[in-house]
Amino acid sequence: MRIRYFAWLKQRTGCAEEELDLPAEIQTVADLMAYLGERHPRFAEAAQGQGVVRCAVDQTHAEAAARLEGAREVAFFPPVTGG
Amino acid sequence: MRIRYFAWLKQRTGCAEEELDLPAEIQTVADLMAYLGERHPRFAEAAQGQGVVRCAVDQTHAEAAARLEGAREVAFFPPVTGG
Amino acid sequence: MVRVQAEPFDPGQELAHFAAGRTDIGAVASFTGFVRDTHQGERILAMTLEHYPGMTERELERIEAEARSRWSLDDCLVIHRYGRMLPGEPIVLVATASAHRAAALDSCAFLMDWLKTKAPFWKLEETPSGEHWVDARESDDIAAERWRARGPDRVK
Amino acid sequence: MVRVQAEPFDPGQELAHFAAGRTDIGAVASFTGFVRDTHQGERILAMTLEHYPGMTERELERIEAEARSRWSLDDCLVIHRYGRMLPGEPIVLVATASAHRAAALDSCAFLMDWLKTKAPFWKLEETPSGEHWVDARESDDIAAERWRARGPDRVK
Repeated sequence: MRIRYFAWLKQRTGCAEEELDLPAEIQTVADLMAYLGERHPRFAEAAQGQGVVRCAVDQTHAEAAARLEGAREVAFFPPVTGG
Repeated sequence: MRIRYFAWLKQRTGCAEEELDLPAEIQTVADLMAYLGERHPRFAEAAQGQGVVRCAVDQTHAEAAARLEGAREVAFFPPVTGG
Repeated sequence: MVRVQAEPFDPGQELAHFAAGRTDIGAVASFTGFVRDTHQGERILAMTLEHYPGMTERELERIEAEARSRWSLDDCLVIHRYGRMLPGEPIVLVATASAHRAAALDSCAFLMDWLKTKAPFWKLEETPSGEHWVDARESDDIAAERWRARGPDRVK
Repeated sequence: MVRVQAEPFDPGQELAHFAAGRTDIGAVASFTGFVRDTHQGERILAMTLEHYPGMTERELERIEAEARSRWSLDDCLVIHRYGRMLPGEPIVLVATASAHRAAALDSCAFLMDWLKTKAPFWKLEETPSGEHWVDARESDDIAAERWRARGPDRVK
């Protein structure tokens, strides 16, 4: 699965994207965030803040409970600030 | 005093404006409307409709109870439809 | 600024000049009203806007001053035509500039709502069956009324 | 129509072409957002918009579709830039066209509110003291939320 990071989350993980083979027990966005937090301690730190890390599964906004089955690309980013 | 009429009220009075020397007892917009209704029966007809004839005293919107003292120009018109 | 004129104007060009060259403005909102080719199912050949010269300018200036007192605006433009126009021609342009978007959008809607119920313009439509004065819409009074209920709400 | 581009655009020129030549449109509303030269008291030298290519277009198209389902729109345009821009440069343009003014004004405000909370853009400010990612504003969430409460309200 391809994982992407945007804005200042890239600085927390040190990369814009990574390809990962996820263990079978990673089934939801929340599972994935916990898993990524072990790889990137400063990502875990950000993920603890309420609403600070947002997620999109295959380019669609997704909540923490959303399931990852069949997903090819999951992105994490701070709240958007365009416009 | 100069009296002006706009939009279809001109068709009711047959004139766009007229100069009138008003009797002293004409003190409010309502008095003036009644007085003008005697000169122009089709104006009186329109003036009977609720909110159909609007008024401005010296180019400022005015209610029926507004006093005419010192006024130089009074205008009557239907509800506005610009924009 | 308020302009009342018989001459056509180009909304795109007016907006290109509006607040041009400034770097302190974050938001510009605009509204343009056009002559439509139909009204209540009837074809419109042309539209003539009658107005009350003198009062029109005063009333639009009052409405602009009211908008500036309610919102923090960096600039404000109202252009309204009178005379005869054809379908597709612009009748009115309102533009507002502010540091923030809510002030620009809300004040633009406010200016149109108040203009619609206070500025002394009257529309005469030319249709295949003759000329008609356009009736005022009750919904315009309701739209204007909502700002009265809210009172001044200066957005920072 | 939705356009996501690095190239600058000219809002006046875009609006001059928007809905041009049509005679069935009564109302065009627009909003333009610009880079400001100050933010929270600090001088802004430049602004870089990062975005999520692919998702940005999809999200903006969803937002446009939502606006078209809520209001009867004759046309709709969203242009959003990404990359580095200087104070005074336009970032975003939203324009809506409808037979009537409430539909044009409301849908324009709606598009901006939803864009502000859903379109994947992030602002990086360059200031004399260094680079800062701009924090999301809670007021943007509140502004977007008001449309959820109202639900679809198709204005005739």
